[in-house]
Amino acid sequence: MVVGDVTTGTDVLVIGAGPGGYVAAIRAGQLGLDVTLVERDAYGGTCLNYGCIPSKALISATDVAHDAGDAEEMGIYADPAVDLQRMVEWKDGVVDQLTGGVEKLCKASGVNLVEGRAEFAGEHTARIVHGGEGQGSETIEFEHAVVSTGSRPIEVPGFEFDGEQILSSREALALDAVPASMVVVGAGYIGMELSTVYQKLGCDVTVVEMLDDVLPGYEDDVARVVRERAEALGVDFHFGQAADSWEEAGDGITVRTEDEDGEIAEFGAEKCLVAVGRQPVTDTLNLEAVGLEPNEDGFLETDHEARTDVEHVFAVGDVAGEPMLAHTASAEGEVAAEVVAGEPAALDHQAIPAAVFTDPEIGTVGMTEDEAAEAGFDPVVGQFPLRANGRALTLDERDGFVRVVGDDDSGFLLGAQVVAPEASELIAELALAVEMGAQLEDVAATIHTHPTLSEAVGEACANALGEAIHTLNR
Amino acid sequence: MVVGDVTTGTDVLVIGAGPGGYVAAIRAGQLGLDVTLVERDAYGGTCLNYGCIPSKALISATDVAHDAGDAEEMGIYADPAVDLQRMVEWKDGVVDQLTGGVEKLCKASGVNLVEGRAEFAGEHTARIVHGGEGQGSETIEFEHAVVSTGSRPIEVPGFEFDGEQILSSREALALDAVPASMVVVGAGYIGMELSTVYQKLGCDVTVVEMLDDVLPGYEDDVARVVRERAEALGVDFHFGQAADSWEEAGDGITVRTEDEDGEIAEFGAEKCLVAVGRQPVTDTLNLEAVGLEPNEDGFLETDHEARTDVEHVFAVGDVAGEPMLAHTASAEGEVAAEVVAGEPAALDHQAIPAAVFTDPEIGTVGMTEDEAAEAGFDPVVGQFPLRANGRALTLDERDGFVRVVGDDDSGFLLGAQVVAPEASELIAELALAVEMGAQLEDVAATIHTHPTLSEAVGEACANALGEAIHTLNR
Amino acid sequence: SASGDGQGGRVFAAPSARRLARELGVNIAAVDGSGPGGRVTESDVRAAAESDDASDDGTD
Ligand SMILES: Cc1cc2nc3c(=O)[nH]c(=O)nc-3n(C[C@H](O)[C@H](O)[C@H](O)COP(=O)(O)OP(=O)(O)OC[C@H]3O[C@@H](n4cnc5c(N)ncnc54)[C@H](O)[C@@H]3O)c2cc1C
Ligand SMILES: Cc1cc2nc3c(=O)[nH]c(=O)nc-3n(C[C@H](O)[C@H](O)[C@H](O)COP(=O)(O)OP(=O)(O)OC[C@H]3O[C@@H](n4cnc5c(N)ncnc54)[C@H](O)[C@@H]3O)c2cc1C
Repeated sequence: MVVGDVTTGTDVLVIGAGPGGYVAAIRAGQLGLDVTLVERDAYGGTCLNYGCIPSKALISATDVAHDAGDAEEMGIYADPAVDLQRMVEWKDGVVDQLTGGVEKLCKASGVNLVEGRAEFAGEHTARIVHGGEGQGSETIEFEHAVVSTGSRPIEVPGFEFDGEQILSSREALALDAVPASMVVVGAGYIGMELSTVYQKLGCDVTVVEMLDDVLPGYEDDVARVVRERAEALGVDFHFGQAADSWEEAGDGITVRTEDEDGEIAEFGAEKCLVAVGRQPVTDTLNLEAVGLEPNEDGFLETDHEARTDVEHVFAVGDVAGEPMLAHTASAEGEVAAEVVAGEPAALDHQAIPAAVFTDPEIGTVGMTEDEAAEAGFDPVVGQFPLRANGRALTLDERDGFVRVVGDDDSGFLLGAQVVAPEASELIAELALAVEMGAQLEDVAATIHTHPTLSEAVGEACANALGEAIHTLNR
Repeated sequence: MVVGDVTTGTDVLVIGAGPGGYVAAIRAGQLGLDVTLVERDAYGGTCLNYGCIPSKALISATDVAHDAGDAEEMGIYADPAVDLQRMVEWKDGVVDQLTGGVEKLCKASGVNLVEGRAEFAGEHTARIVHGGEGQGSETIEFEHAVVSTGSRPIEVPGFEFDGEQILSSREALALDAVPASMVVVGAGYIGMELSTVYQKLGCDVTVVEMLDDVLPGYEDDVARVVRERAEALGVDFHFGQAADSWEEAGDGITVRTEDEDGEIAEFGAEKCLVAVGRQPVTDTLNLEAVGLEPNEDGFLETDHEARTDVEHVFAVGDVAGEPMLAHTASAEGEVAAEVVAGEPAALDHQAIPAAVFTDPEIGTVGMTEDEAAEAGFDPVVGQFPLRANGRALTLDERDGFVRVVGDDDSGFLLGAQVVAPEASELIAELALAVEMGAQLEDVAATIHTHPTLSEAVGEACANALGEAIHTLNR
Repeated sequence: SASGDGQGGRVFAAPSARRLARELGVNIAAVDGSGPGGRVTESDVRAAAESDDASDDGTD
C-alpha cells in the first residue's frame, strides 16, 4: 500500500448522504455496525440542500409576508417589502443548521464520513474519487453497500439548465431577486409550489403544462382547489402545451410551446423554470463493477428488504423508484440498515403519506375511492368541507375538504385525501389510522380537540358512517 | 289551555345550545327522536359566541400581523397597522357564519328550536320563560331532559365585571380599540391566550397570578416554554400575587395585589381582565323542581352514560364537571343522545386531548410521566426537541418539544405533552394512538411525511424506544 | 376477512403485530384476524406461530 492510495474496510458502505443514505448510516451505526458514508456534495442531499427544506422555508416565509398584505378584511393593513436575497440567506442558515446536525448525528452514531464520489470497483470494493486534482484514490472494501444516490431534475430537450434564464428548482430556490415574470414548465408538485411562491412574491407567473390540469396523479376535485387558489393569486395556466423551444428576446426570453394540434404559442418572461420531474442518479456509480444495472426506467429494483439483485447491495430512496419522497427514502434507509444488521425488518408499510405544500396544502395517504374499488374493496366515502370547520374560519380559510375512503364490509379505513391548511400535518393522524388497520369508527369515536382542523378528520369518518354532526349525511 | 299558555310535548328537552346541547340535539334528531332545544341567548353557547371561536379568531388574525412585523431576519419588512374594531367585526362575521350553521344543522335534523330560558316545573315539565314582557309562558312536557347550561366566568370579590374597566374574557374579545395597557388577573389558559394577543397588538400587559408559574396544571417545562415566549414579547409577570382591589386613577385604574406575606403591590393600567376560571351555571334552571341539586363544587354529577341522579335527566358539558372543554361537552352530548335513543353508548373515552392556543401552542393527552407512575405503570419517556425538526426551522420556530409517555412493560402509549406550533393539531395523532391502545412502536413505525412537525411525534416515540434518528437516544 | 393478498396488498394489523409476525416467521397475510373487522392481533400472530399453517419457517 502506497501513500495516497489507502485501503480501508467497512461493514456497510453507504453511497450518498441524502435522507435515504444518512438515515441508513445512522441506524446502522446505532446497531453497532462499522459504517462509512460517502457524499460527493453536501450532507443532507437534495432534500436538505436543494429540495424539501429550502422550498418549505421560502413557502413559509413568503406566506408571512403575503398573508399580512392580504388581510384588510381582518383589519390588518400592511404592505410588506421582501428582500429575496436576505430571505434566501435566512433559508441558507436553516439549511446549514440542519446539515450540520446531520453531520453531528452521523458522528455521534460512529459513522465514518468520507467526502468524494464513490464508484464500485468490484463486488466488494469501491473507489473514492475526489474532484479535480490527483490526490490519489482511496479504496474501500465493504461487506454490504447501500446505494442512495438520489435523483436529479429531468431536462427538457432544448431547455438545458443554465442557471440564468433556464432554471431548475435548485436554482429557483436561490435567486437573489424576484424576477418580474417567469414561465414555469410543468404543473407537478414542485412546479406548483414554486409558482405559488413566486406569484405571491410579486412575479407574474405563467404555467405551461402538457396535461389538462395541475398536479397530475391527484383527483380532479383535489387539484381544482389548488388550481383555483393559484388562479385567484394571478397565476396564468395554459394546459395541453408542451415546451418546445426558447430564445432571448429583449431583456428576457420567449418560450415557445406546442399543443397537440401542432399550434405554437409564445410566452414572454424574464426567466423560465423547468420542473417536469426527476430521474434517478446511477451514472455516478460504475454500477457494472458490482454487477448491477438499472431497469428500463433507470431505477435500481429492490425487494421488500430494500435489497437489489446483488444480495449484499441495497438501494434506497429516489434511486430505488417511486414514490420519490424524502420520508420514503428514510424509511427504506432504516429497513436496509436493520436487514444488514440481521433484524427482521421489512418494507411492509401500509401507508405512505404524501404532502404538497401549495396553498392550500394537500395531504394524501392510502387509496382513493377508485383505487379501493379496483383493489376489490367496497368503498364507502366520507367527506367534510373546510367551510363547516370552525378553526378553518378563524384562519380565514374556506376552501378544501377532508375525504376518507373506507371498506364498507369491514369498516377499515383505506385512504384519505385532504386539501386544507396544514394538510401536511392533518394527514399524520390518518396515516397512523391506515397503518394500524383502524376502522372508520375508531377515528370517528376519538375525541378531537376543539377548535382544530383535525375535527374535520373525525367528522369525515363520521360522515362515512352517516353520523357526522356538522355536515349533512348522505 | 288558554291562549298564551301553550303546552307541548317532546321526547328530549335539551336546555342550552352550546357545544354540549346543540350536539346532543342534532344527534338525538338524527336518531329519530322528537327533540326540543331551548336557548336563552345565542346558538353555539359560550364556545361559538364568547369563547373558543372568538379567541382563536383574534389569536390567528393577530399572528398574521405580528409575524409579518417580526420577520426582518427572513427579509420581510412590514409595519402592520391593526384596526381592532374591524378585526372584531371580521370575528363577528365568523361567529355569525358558524352559529347560523348550527341553527341550520339543528333544523335539518328536525330539532324544534325554542328561544327563552327553560326552567324545570316538575319531574317531566319545564317552563320556557321569555325575557321581560309578560308574553305568557310555554310549558313543555318531556320524557328526557339534557341539561347543558354551561358555565360563566368566576368573579373575584371586589372585581365585578363592568365591561369598561374590569373585563371578563367575553368583553376582552369585543373591544373596539387596543388598550394602552392591561392588567390580567390569572395566568390560566384563557388569561395566557388573551395576554399574548393583547401584547402582540401593542398593549402593555402585566399578568398577576396567585400561583408561582403560568398555566397551573401543566408540567413545569411545558409552562416554561410558553412563559418565556410571552416574556420575550414583553409580558410582565408577577407570581404569588392575589388580586385585592382596584380604583380609578387618572385615565385608568390601579390594581392592588397582595402576596402571601401580606405585602401589597400596585399596577397601573387602562383596563383589567379577570380570568381566574369558570363556574357551572345551574341557577337558571329551578333544579329542585326536577329533584336535582349541584354537588359541593356546583356541578351536576353524572355517570358513564351522562345521566344525573334523576334517571331521565342527563347533564353534559361544563355544567357536568371537568374538564370544561368544548369537545368534552360535544362528546358527552352525543353519548347522552344515544343513551336516550336506547343505544349502548358510554363515556368510555380513553383520551381527552386539550389544547392551549398560546405562542407556541400546547397540546396534551392522557397521562404525564408522574401520573403514569402513580397509576402503577412503569413509565418510559421519549422526547424530541423542536429545534431538531426541519419543518419547525422553516417556520422559524425552535422552542418546544414533543414528549410521549409509554408503559415500559407493555409498550402502550399512555400520554403525550406537546409544546410547538400547531400543537393543537399534532395532538390529534397522539389522541388517536392513545384511544386505540397503540404501542409506542406503532407510532414510531408509521411513516411521517417530510418535512412536517408530525415527524417530531414519530421521533419522540422512537426516542422512547432508543431508536430516534434525529436526536440522541438515552 | 378483508385481510390477505389480493386487495391492494393490504394487511390489516398494527406495525407491532407485523413485526412480531416477522420475528416468529409467520406470513401475516395468511392469518385470520380475530380483531374488529378481521384485524390481525398479536395474539392471532402467536396462535398462528404455534400452529403450522401460516408459518413459513422463518424463511421470508
Ligand atoms: C424542490 C424540491 C422539493 C421537494 N420537496 C419535497 C417534500 O416536500 N417532501 C418530500 O418528501 N420530498 C420532497 N422532494 C423530494 C426529495 O428531495 C427526495 O425524495 C429526497 O431527497 C430523496 O432522498 P435520497 O436520499 O434518495 O436522495 P438525495 O437527497 O437526492 O441524495 C442523494 C445524494 O447522493 C449523492 N451522490 C450521488 N451519487 C454519488 C456518488 N457516486 N458518491 C457519493 N455521493 C453521491 C448526491 O450528491 C446527493 O447528496 C423535493 C425535491 C425537490 C427538488
Ligand atoms: C375565552 C374562552 C376561550 C375558550 N377556548 C376554548 C378552547 O379553545 N377549546 C375548548 O375546548 N374550550 C374552550 N373554552 C371553553 C368552552 O367554551 C366551554 O367548555 C364550552 O362552551 C362548554 O360548552 P357547554 O355546551 O357545556 O356550555 P356553553 O357553551 O356555556 O353553553 C351553555 C348555553 O346554555 C344557555 N343556558 C344557560 N341556562 C339556560 C337555561 N336555563 N335555558 C336556556 N338556555 C340556557 C347559555 O345561554 C349558553 O348559551 C373557552 C372558553 C372561554 C370563555
